[in-house]
Amino acid sequence: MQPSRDQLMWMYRTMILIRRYEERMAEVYFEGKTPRFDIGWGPVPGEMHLAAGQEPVAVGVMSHLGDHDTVTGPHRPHHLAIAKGVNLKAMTAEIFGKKTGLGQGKGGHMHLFDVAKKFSCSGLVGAGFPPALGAALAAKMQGKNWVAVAFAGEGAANQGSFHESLNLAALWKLPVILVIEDNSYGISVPKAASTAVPTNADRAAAYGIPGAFVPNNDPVAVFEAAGIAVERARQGQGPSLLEIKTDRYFGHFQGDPELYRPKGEVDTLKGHDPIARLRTKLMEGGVLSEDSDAALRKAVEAELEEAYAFARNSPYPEPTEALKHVFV
Amino acid sequence: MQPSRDQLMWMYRTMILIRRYEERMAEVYFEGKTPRFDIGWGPVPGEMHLAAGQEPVAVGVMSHLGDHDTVTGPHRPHHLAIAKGVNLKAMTAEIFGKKTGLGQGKGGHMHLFDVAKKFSCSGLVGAGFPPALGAALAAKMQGKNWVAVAFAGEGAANQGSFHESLNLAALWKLPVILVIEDNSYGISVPKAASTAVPTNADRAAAYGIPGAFVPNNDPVAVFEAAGIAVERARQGQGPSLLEIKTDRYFGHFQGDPELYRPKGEVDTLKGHDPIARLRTKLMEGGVLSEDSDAALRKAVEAELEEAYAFARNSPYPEPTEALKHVFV
Amino acid sequence: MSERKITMSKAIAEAIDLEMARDPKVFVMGEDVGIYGGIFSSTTGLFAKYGGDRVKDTPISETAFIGAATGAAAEGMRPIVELMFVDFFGVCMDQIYNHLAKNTYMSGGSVKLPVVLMTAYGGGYNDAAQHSQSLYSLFAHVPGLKVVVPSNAYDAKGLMHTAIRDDNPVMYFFHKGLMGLGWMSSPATASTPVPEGDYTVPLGQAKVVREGQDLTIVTLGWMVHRSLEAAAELEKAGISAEIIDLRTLVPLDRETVIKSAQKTGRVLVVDEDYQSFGLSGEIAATVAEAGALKSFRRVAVPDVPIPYSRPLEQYVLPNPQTIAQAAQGMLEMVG
Amino acid sequence: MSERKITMSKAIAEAIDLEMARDPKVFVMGEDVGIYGGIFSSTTGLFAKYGGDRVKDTPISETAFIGAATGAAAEGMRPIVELMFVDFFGVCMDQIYNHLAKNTYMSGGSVKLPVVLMTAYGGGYNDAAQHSQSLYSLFAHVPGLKVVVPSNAYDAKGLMHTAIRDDNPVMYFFHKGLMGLGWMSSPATASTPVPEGDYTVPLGQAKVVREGQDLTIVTLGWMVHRSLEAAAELEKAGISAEIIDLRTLVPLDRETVIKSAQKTGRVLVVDEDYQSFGLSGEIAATVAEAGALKSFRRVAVPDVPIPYSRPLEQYVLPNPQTIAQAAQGMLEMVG
Ligand SMILES: Cc1ncc(C[n+]2csc(CCOP(=O)(O)OP(=O)(O)O)c2C)c(N)n1
Ligand SMILES: Cc1ncc(C[n+]2csc(CCOP(=O)(O)OP(=O)(O)O)c2C)c(N)n1
Ligand SMILES: [Mg+2]
Ligand SMILES: [Mg+2]
Repeated sequence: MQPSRDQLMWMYRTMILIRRYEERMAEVYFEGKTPRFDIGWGPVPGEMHLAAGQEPVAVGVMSHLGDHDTVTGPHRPHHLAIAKGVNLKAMTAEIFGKKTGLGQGKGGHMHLFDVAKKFSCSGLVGAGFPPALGAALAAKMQGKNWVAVAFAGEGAANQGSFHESLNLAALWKLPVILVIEDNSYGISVPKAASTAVPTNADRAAAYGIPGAFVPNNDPVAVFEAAGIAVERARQGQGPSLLEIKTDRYFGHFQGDPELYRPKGEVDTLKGHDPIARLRTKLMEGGVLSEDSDAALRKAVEAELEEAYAFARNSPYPEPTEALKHVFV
Repeated sequence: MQPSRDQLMWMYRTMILIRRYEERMAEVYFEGKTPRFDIGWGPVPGEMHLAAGQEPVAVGVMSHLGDHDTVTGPHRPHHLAIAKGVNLKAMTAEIFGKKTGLGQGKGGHMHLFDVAKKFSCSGLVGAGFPPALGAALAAKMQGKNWVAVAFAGEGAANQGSFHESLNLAALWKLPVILVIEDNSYGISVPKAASTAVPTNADRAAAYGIPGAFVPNNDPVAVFEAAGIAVERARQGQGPSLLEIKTDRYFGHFQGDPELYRPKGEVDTLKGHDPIARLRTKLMEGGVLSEDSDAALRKAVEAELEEAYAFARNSPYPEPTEALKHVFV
Repeated sequence: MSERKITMSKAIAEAIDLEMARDPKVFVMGEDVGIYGGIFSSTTGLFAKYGGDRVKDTPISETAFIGAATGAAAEGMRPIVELMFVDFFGVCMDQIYNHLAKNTYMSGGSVKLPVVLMTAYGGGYNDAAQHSQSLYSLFAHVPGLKVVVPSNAYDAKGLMHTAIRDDNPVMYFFHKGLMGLGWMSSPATASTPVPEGDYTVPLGQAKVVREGQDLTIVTLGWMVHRSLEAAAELEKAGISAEIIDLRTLVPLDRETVIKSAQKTGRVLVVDEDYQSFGLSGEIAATVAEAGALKSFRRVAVPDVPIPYSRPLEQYVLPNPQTIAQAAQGMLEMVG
Repeated sequence: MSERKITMSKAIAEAIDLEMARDPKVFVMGEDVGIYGGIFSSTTGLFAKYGGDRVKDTPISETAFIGAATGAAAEGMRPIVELMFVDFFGVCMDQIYNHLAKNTYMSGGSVKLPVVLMTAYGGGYNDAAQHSQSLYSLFAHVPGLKVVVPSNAYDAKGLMHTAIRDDNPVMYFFHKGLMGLGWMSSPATASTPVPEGDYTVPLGQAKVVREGQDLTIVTLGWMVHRSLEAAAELEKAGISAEIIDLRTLVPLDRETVIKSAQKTGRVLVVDEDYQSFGLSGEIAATVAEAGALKSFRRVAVPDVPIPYSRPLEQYVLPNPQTIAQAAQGMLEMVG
């Protein structure tokens, strides 16, 4: 399955939107935290896990999903939320802790819930697999051909929930796909020090389901692999497991000293920037021109500007609202 | 690796000891529970999970282990404890809740701890894997060539701990062996309704370690497969995973109505009784005669008699002893 | 109220049955809930009636299937999921308390999770340290879960109806020894007349199951019955005990407790859970904050794991004698 | 006491270092405890000194590596294992509370498990509902674990020495905001003079960190510092607050609490954990059982998950103002 021209352009634009969103967030995050960095200060406090470099995973998979399909994400969720179509203003406002945010400021960056877009995420590693199974089960019980996709890092594949979920999904032939984003690290721990096999795709054999490894951080390759898995799931043939090699350009979280990372590694990674590579390809294919690229980037900046301005200008919740919403 | 004559005789005798232990326990368990069955009544109250039929797993593996090697068992532990050489009197006294028991009556049948024999077990499904890793790690750190073996049912292989433990064991090349006893059921749920692949041995591929499936509930076949795994572990080559097809002659626990079990299934299984099969083999090989068999069985009965009498005649702990041993 | 008397297990299964019949979104998942009918008969008959699609046996993968309940509920289903023994919560607590319990809050109320997580608790039949715990106060401590602990068949059915219809996660604890199983002793008072149709018992309303003047016994579950026995003994000694069956811990009916404490001046908590950092403390704090705590005692498991051996287990579980003794001790105290 | 002032994180790492140097059986396992030195710097420098064999980075498999600690301890090792945030306990609680906590008891005392399970707790820096919890009372509720919660560098080091040398499992909680990290605010009073050599602080001895006459504030961890601030404010209003730093929850130094309550007649618990069914209740019950509870209040997280947004989080966490207000309220009360 090859992406159409529209799909390619959507992937390209969305990757730029994600990248710029994250770069901007990195800047905003340090506001109020200079000269001394304090994690609790500034307009965006708390932990911040950015996904710049991991855009191909988000767009390659999300190309195949609609609003009815469910996505669960991990602690590093922005790229997935954006590609899933989560309301950018409400999402940004949530990250700013504002009343207008997706969770009225209660959730924050690791806890983005968009019911309309069927997106959610969690700060607990490996926790998104089981709920995705539940969404898939609900679809199946309701006779819908909706699918669910759970994303997680390669570190999460060593959490017990990964195994339990794959077994249950395979057993019940649930329309669910587990996507592992291998960005080489779980915080400071390299994959070789956490994972007994080279690729988690090999683990699909333990459940009798298809497993595919997508090297090279390439959105088109992800698109192809995900297309097969999503199609299978929609047709009632059960789950698949994908592992996608991708790259983390920032630290684990903002403020990470990254002492564990070989010097120059990030520069090398940026030499394979998937956005630049797709840009070249689109240019060569005549799908994109310098002008249309500039226009697109300008539109992206405007969209970002709007989202960040909305977040910044929105009011904080009243303190006593902390007492609401424990129950509906 | 073939068992020696002595090893064969040890396996044969130990299987008989286990079988008779369980049969006797089944009788004792119903004492005080007739005419009306009440789980809380009689000299042995609480849940009772018997392992008759599963003797080959215990003796085939334990043939290769010494006192320095660690074994962790599940809620169905008697066969393993007996084959590991756990003090039969103290074990039986524990099951009777007596002061002379392994745990002074505090543990009970699912919680047998024999420090001298490095045996322990737990009532939580899948819980024995991680501690076995710890024992293996301790051996490795102390420069010993001791190994650890964790036993669990096929139902336990779908618990997250199974996956986490195999990955960690493989990663750290720990001298540990995970042995899955496939007795076809997890309580009422048949393996096909719980496990997405035919055999858990296939799951070894997910960790890059050897996996072996031993069909046919045969102690010699278990001996051979376990020998290879134990040898590997002792030589520092890391963990293995074994799955052994075995049979559960009793219900999941005593009192199980077994409505889920096809009529006549147990009779069929008993047609392949591993003890009878080994007996024939030993007779044919001239290792065993009717007379020596009778003598052996008599000795076994005497040993059992002693253990059960010891348990029965031992005093209960004083009630206030309940307050002791929360901490050492 | 109908005169048909049934066991608590039958009452629970009946409520589930009625709810499954009225709402196709209700379904059941758990270990051995299918043909077996639930190890403690909480789902007896449902598999035969609704089949494996709506009464689903699961692998021993609590994290996966309880987490799946959360996910299915977020999509509009109303799962009832069984954790066989509450003692096993440790293998799946993250899905329960960081997700099922918190997603509603973290989403600013936009995510609704109508999940009933039912589970067996309690001891008294020598099942030892990993199969005899109560632990309800631990779930009551963590915000986001309603916690229900019925003491009899009538309440059990009505509370189950309410739990299933609630749009929030409800932990539903049943004591094994109250279920009226053929193979485990149950107090006679646990089986009660139960209407055949549906009815609800509200969450957050404690019940004064015995009126009295001299002291207030605050309790729940199995301990209601043991407290009633103790009260009968105390009566003979001229002591009049009021007994409050809390029925739910979240919401907690503090008002009923405080009112009774104000009346009697003495509060005795009888709890099958570990004593420290749990229910008994919460009752003390509640009454003290209201300025109504004059005299306070508790009878609970004395901060030890539940031992296996009969004399040991009997010693650590509250029983009519230890309850009555504690009550008498309070009456003898000056002040 | 030496005049060298160090942070709490340095104090913890130093205690571990000294114990590793004196006993080859001591080793460390956890996520990012190696080169990274622990996300909250609890193991800084140890990897460089002792290497990967004794300072082991683990996969994100808490059940496996915490369970492995139990297994290694049973074989004579003395593991120190880090659960990065206590909020994550739900993925591995079974290994902690059904095994590490119970095996000694179930074995009649024959199995010794010298494990230190250290973990970060607490909020105040907007890390939201799954990374800001306290939860220590939940571990104190379950028998078989000692529970340590230091409030400053001196205690942290001495308690760590004691914990490592204890033959029982010890849960060692450190508040992130007390560690003196370069990237998170810490109260100045958390860093203290600390001797360079080893010394022990006993488990089960609370410390009266401020003497007073009018009320007793019972607290621990970060809240000790906020209570001290409140006490300084109260002083200005002519109110003299005694402050007790519990230091350990198991064993709990009930005597010191009761003695102070008898003296002041008023008990205020300041707790960063959820309010209901936790520490504050246990203190009420303890003092009430001793007949010394005349007036009781608590300032704790009001039974909601920890919200992310700053004004919301600030609202639910006890702070010097809310503490002082609660104290003042008690003083104004009649009786
Ligand atoms: C159960 C659990 N354990 C530990 C953590 C702490 N933690 C947060 S992110 C992370 C690393 C995750 O690595 P990976 O899954 O590869 O995702 P990445 O950060 O690389 O996107 C860890 C250990 C957690 N949040 N949850
Ligand atoms: C974590 C956990 N979940 C559920 C149970 C209840 N339970 C006890 S034994 C059992 C079945 C175990 O099946 P298997 O592992 O195949 O062992 P077998 O009983 O067949 O020996 C179950 C579900 C438990 N003890 N622990
Ligand atoms: Mg990663
Ligand atoms: Mg089985």
